[in-house]
Amino acid sequence: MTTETTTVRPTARRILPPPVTGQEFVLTGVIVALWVLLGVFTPAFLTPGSIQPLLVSVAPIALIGVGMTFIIITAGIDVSVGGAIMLCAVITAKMMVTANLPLPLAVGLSIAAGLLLGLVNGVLIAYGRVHAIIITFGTANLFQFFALRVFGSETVNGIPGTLDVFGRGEAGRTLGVPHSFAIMIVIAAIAWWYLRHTTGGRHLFAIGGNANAARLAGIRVQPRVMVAYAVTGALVGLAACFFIAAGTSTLDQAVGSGRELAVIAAVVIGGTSILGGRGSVIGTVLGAILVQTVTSGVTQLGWPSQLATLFVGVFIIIAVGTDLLRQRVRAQP
Amino acid sequence: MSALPADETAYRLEMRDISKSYGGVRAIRHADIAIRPGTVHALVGENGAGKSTLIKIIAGAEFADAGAISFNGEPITISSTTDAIQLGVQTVYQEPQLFPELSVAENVFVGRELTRGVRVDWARQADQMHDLLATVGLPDRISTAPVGTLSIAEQQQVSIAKALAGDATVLILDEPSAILTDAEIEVLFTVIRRLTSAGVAVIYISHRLDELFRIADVVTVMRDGETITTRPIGELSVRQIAELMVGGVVSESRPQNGAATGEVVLELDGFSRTGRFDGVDLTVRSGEIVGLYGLVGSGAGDIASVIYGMDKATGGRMLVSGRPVTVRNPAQAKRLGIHLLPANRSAQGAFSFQSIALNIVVGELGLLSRIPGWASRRRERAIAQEFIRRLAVKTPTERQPISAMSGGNAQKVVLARQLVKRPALLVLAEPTQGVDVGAKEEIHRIISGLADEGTAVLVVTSDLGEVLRISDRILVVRAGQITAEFRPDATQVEILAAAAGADTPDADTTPAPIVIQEDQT
Amino acid sequence: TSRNDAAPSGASASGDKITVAFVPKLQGIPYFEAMNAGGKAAADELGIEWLYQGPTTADAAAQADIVRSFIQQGVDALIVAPNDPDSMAPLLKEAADKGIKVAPADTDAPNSVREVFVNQASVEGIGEALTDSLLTAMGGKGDYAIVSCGETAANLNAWIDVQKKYTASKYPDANIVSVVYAGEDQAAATSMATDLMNANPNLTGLVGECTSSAPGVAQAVKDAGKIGTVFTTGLGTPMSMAPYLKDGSSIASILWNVQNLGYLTAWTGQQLAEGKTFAATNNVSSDLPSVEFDSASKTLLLGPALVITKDNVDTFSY
Amino acid sequence: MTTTARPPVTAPAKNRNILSRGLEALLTQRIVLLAVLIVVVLVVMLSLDVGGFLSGSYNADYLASSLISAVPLVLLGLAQLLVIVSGRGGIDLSVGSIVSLTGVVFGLAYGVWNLGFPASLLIAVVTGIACGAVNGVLVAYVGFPPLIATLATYYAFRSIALVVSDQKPINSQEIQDFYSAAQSIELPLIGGSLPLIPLGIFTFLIPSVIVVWLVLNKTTFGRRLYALGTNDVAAAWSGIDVRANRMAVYAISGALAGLVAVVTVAQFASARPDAGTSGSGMALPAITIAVLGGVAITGGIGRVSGIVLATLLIVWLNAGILLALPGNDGTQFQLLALGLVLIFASLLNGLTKRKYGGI
Ligand SMILES: Nc1ncnc2c1ncn2[C@@H]1O[C@H](COP(=O)(O)OP(=O)(O)OP(=O)(O)O)[C@@H](O)[C@H]1O
Ligand SMILES: Nc1ncnc2c1ncn2[C@@H]1O[C@H](COP(=O)(O)OP(=O)(O)OP(=O)(O)O)[C@@H](O)[C@H]1O
Ligand SMILES: [Mg+2]
Ligand SMILES: [Mg+2]
Repeated sequence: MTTETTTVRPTARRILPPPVTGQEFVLTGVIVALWVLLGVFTPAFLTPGSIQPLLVSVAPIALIGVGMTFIIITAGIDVSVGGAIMLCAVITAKMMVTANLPLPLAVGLSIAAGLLLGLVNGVLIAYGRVHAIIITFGTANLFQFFALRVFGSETVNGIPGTLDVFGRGEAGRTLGVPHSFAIMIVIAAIAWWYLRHTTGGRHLFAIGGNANAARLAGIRVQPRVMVAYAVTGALVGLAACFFIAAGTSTLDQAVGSGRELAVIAAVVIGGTSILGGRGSVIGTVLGAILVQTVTSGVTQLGWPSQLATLFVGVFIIIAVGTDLLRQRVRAQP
Repeated sequence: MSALPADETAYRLEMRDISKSYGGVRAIRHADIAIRPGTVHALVGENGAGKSTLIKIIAGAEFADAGAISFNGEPITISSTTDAIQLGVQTVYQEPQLFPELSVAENVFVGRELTRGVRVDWARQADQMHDLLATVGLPDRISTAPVGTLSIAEQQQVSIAKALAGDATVLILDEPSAILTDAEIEVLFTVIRRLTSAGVAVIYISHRLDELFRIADVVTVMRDGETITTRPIGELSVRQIAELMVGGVVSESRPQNGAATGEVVLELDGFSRTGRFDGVDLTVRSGEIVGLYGLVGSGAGDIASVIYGMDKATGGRMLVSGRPVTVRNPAQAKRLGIHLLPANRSAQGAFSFQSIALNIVVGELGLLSRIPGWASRRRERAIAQEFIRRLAVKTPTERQPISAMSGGNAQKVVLARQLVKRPALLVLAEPTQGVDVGAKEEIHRIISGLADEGTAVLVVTSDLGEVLRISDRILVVRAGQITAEFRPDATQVEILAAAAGADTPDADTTPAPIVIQEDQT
Repeated sequence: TSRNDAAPSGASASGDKITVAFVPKLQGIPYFEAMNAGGKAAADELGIEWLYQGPTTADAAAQADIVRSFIQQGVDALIVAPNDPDSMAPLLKEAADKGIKVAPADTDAPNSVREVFVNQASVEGIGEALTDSLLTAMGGKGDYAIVSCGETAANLNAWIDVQKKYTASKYPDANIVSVVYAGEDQAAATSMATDLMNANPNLTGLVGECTSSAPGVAQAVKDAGKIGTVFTTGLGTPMSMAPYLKDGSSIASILWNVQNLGYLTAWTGQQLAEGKTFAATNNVSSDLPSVEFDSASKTLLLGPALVITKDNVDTFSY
Repeated sequence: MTTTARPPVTAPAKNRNILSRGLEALLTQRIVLLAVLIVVVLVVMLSLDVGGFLSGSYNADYLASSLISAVPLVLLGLAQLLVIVSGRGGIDLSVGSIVSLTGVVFGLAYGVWNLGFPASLLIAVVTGIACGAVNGVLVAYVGFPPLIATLATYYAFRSIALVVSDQKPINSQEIQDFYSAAQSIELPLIGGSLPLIPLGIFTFLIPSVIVVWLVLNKTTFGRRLYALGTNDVAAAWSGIDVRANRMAVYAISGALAGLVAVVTVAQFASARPDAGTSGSGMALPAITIAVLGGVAITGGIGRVSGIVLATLLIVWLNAGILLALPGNDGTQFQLLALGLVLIFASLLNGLTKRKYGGI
């Protein structure tokens, strides 16, 4: 075998898809365009007082979105995150009120609770041989039930400000950046790196692309799948703290409701294929920012707030539509 | 029954008394096989004999119900693919098991990534990629392409590269040559020889018996899930192997079919599809069987899909019974009396968990009632029963799902679908691929019967024995063009030479494939 | 079948005690749980049985299932706080046909067969009190916005109408710039309130129209550091509003004594079940010595709206 | 996702007795399992009733009257059955929004423009079809994954419904009188000895069930649907127009949502712009009913009887729980029961299918 050769060797960069995909450029462009337009029509939009709360609202959705991206890359889905948020939030808030937990304990408790719920999903899905959407429809009901039991027909009142560091007021910001958003970005960056550069991450893509081939290649499919749900659970736990911090001093049963669709919307707008095998957390973060921009923008423009979801729907179609179109064009030659 | 050599300690891998059932199907029965390091051990047998199942057990992809395995003399259990890979068992499966969205380079290393800490060491992988690709004869630039964009043959080569990426102690190749060209097979043989000289044990499965004599040292013959015999290849001839495989004397009679003089049903005139085939002229007459022979990737299959309207023609004319037509979709093709049996039974033919009855009538639902849009189940069953009888499909009832049938029977069901309404022109793409000898003969008989009744038949196949056996005329397709026409009394060497592009058949470089056939000795 | 041997075959429609059932819009929120507490207290004092069962989502269909189950249980009086008054009307008729006394509380079902409506405060009373308390703080002029909840909630929309009209007539220099809908979601209410403040730099007032948006808007003002420049008011329950009333991010919460409303509801059920009629002024309990009954609109009125401020907020336990 | 585990192997039993056959059917066939569960629920509830543990009588009247909530569930469950059977990840998250939007349109037509019932019904169904066709075009012709297409239209239609109606329910006198269409009635002739049954069962549910059953089982469209849901590539090679047929399924789903809108307007005597989206919405319960009813999420498998039985199970179970558990517990334990039934039914069938070598 001759090793002396002049041909261009495949470089690491070229083995992988580009670090930022076309879809992500499109999304960034759309978001920039929206921000500029909103800045022109409502001058207050591009001020810290407006952007900071926007980022605070983005943080929990994007954070769960990171986990959901893992799951959807493996060709699964988790529609139970709404119920899981509710359960984590109520346990944490209640413990904070009754035991006046310090910050690390409160966050630790919430993450542990989320991890446990994620594990329940993960075990049932990976080992139960039932499609993820069915299992998580079921567990969504269970989580909601347990959350309502913990609520015990009351709201949780007088939640102390322990969690304010996650983005409330001056204590919640460093250099103007809300901490919850910063934490989300750090976690998303780690997740991006994990998905792109570690065996575990690459295996998730392999599993979503062809689960049987992954098994034949010696990948332990079931533990990996289980971990994707468990990680999402843990992120839900952290996000529940963000939700508590972003709410008032009272926690009611509405917390978490309908968030599963918001998270899934962010993920699919971000270009992750619902069929598995392809996706990115950068896109998910951008997707979450886009949805929140649209919602805030509609309110700030003084348009009827009922229109916000119409625009969210239209943006999903545009974002996923361009992605489909690009793939089709790429497949042409 | 076991004819294994006596020196057992020298075996790399040894399997004793292995059995395996799928539900009620006994895929493997008391099989024995033992492989020495540094040898190529061929595994042969008819379709469904259990070859793939046996090697899947070695690879940890399936689990034996009974039996013992030992590795370098140590008894072991292989309970997952990971176990097998850790022993150095590397497998190239019959169907490439790859990840379409990932690049070639990633595919090669999935499951055995080179790492630095937790991070995948892309640079080192890239380095090794270069050598691996050179070894299997693929260009360097391919390593960044998503596997989904490659041809089947390239995917097969990627699978081989993938198997070579690990440190193999046992290399399993399940029909690697079925979809490779001769040049590619030569490269593969070079690789195999290099590996065996380094002490790797190679298990090689193939239906091309001739090539075994060039690469294999030992051959094990399987029949009905049993290992019939294991012998040094030098002790056997092709004919002996074939007879061991089928368990009797091989005799196939060529169905008689007079030269057709019927009217022209299909005429192609300068027919083209950019990038696939170009300037194809052919005619098929009523009552005639025309064989369209080409190697995988020659474009023969594309001609069939365009005739049927699955793809669009980009040039030339197509005439059906003398009238020029443009076929836009299969529904229109069927209105013109053109029916097609697709090449890939599981992907394009079978509705797996639906009943045999639905699988038969699905193409002609209009026949199920006089009321348009209505479908009578009674009529559906009646039609299905009729075809089950006519084609001698082995099934207890027409309500069984097609997924529960053996390959040959499933193929008959898909074929029956094309006959529910009598076709004027029947296009058959690889009609007996993956079908064993008995069923193959029956399918051939059915095809000649149809021609006798006046149907024009175009058989698109890459099976040389088949094309010689049933065609009235043979057209050879190479690189998207029809390069030669033969009568059925042509020799295999002539036809293969035309298909592979050699000007003069040369027995040294293009050995005549030896197919089980009467005139062979 | 047992259709004709009528309703109270249920094993536990407990003998001779009168049963009064109440169906809230939604379970587990302080407002209705406080009504439940008041109803329970009344039951003990009045010697009746009080049943309470609410849906887990504020949904007319889920509520209908519960109403149907109470009809089946053969309660004596059935009182509902309807999510959708029109959709409750036919069910109430069905109950009345089976001899059950029916009435709405909290939210009227004017098109129903009701014999009485247990009203916490008049629509005008609430709308005007909200407007007055906010505009007093705003100095009688300026821009304000409303963060409402469900888009279709009938009572909220009725109050908003009053607020619009009353503001236009009484405070000509004041102006409602926007009405937005946040659902029952506190976080959404907070972020919408923030967006409204950003979009309207001159905004000096915010109204949180329901118990989830009242603390939400106050929180937004607090987070934006605009206590003292943007004033908020709303319909919030005392305990959830207490921190905001104390730090000044909320001026006042307009409500009524919800436990008393629960008490009145239970009492009304008993009166209906016993076939009694209502006098113009009724002595219900020591806390409710003179509840007025308007026979034209068939409405029992708890009393004037209650203004909860930082001074009296600690006297409530819900 | 399903991953392949070590397959247990059983020897084929030739002469199995009725008992073991029944057990196999119970474990592998969802229809049988559901039927048994319904019987279990009825028996348990009736014995609780006899034992005096229920706050009301769990009798035929109650069961019959609780069926009113079965009408929208069954209709939308059938809609999900059709789209899920059509394969390629078929699902319709937008049905609730279509109900809202179509309900508003029906409310306007019937209650405001006074077009009369037949014309208004037609308009409602046509609106539903139009909404469904939007999904159909996106899924079948543009190539959107169904989950994404219908998530987008779920958001969009919901918003349009609120805007069109100015977020106010339409409740003119005509609409209020329209409640008669949802009332319970006595059956003619034999009805005197039977419980009153909600009219919607006869006017909407039974006809829809029959029509969908006929469509799936007795028409060429139904045969094509199962085929293309099983393998759409093979369907294309068999000359089936895959895109047109798949598009049609989403349009039919929209039509069924249109019918549900009319039922809902009748049942609630008002046309609410959030009728199908308030609370947890109508789509998720419908999908839950479909998967509980044994519709395979991967397409090609699903039966009308599964939808009907799953609905009966859930409706009667929920109705019983309300009587058994007073107070807020009742509605909370409904969530628990639904979650457990869903998970155990699918796990059981998933795990045992391998053992008995089903599909
Ligand atoms: N997953 C499966 N489920 C049920 N039966 C199976 C399965 N895989 C293989 N079989 C059956 O086991 C038998 C042996 O199959 P196997 O694939 O090992 O044959 P083979 O010798 O490799 O044939 P070929 O030459 O066609 O590749 C056949 O009867 C086949 O139908
Ligand atoms: N994948 C499968 N799943 C379930 N049953 C199967 C499967 N494959 C085969 N069988 C059953 O096992 C029987 C024997 O299979 P096998 O492949 O040996 O058939 P065969 O006799 O070789 O038929 P043919 O000549 O048509 O290939 C079949 O008739 C079929 O009922
Ligand atoms: Mg066979
Ligand atoms: Mg094989």
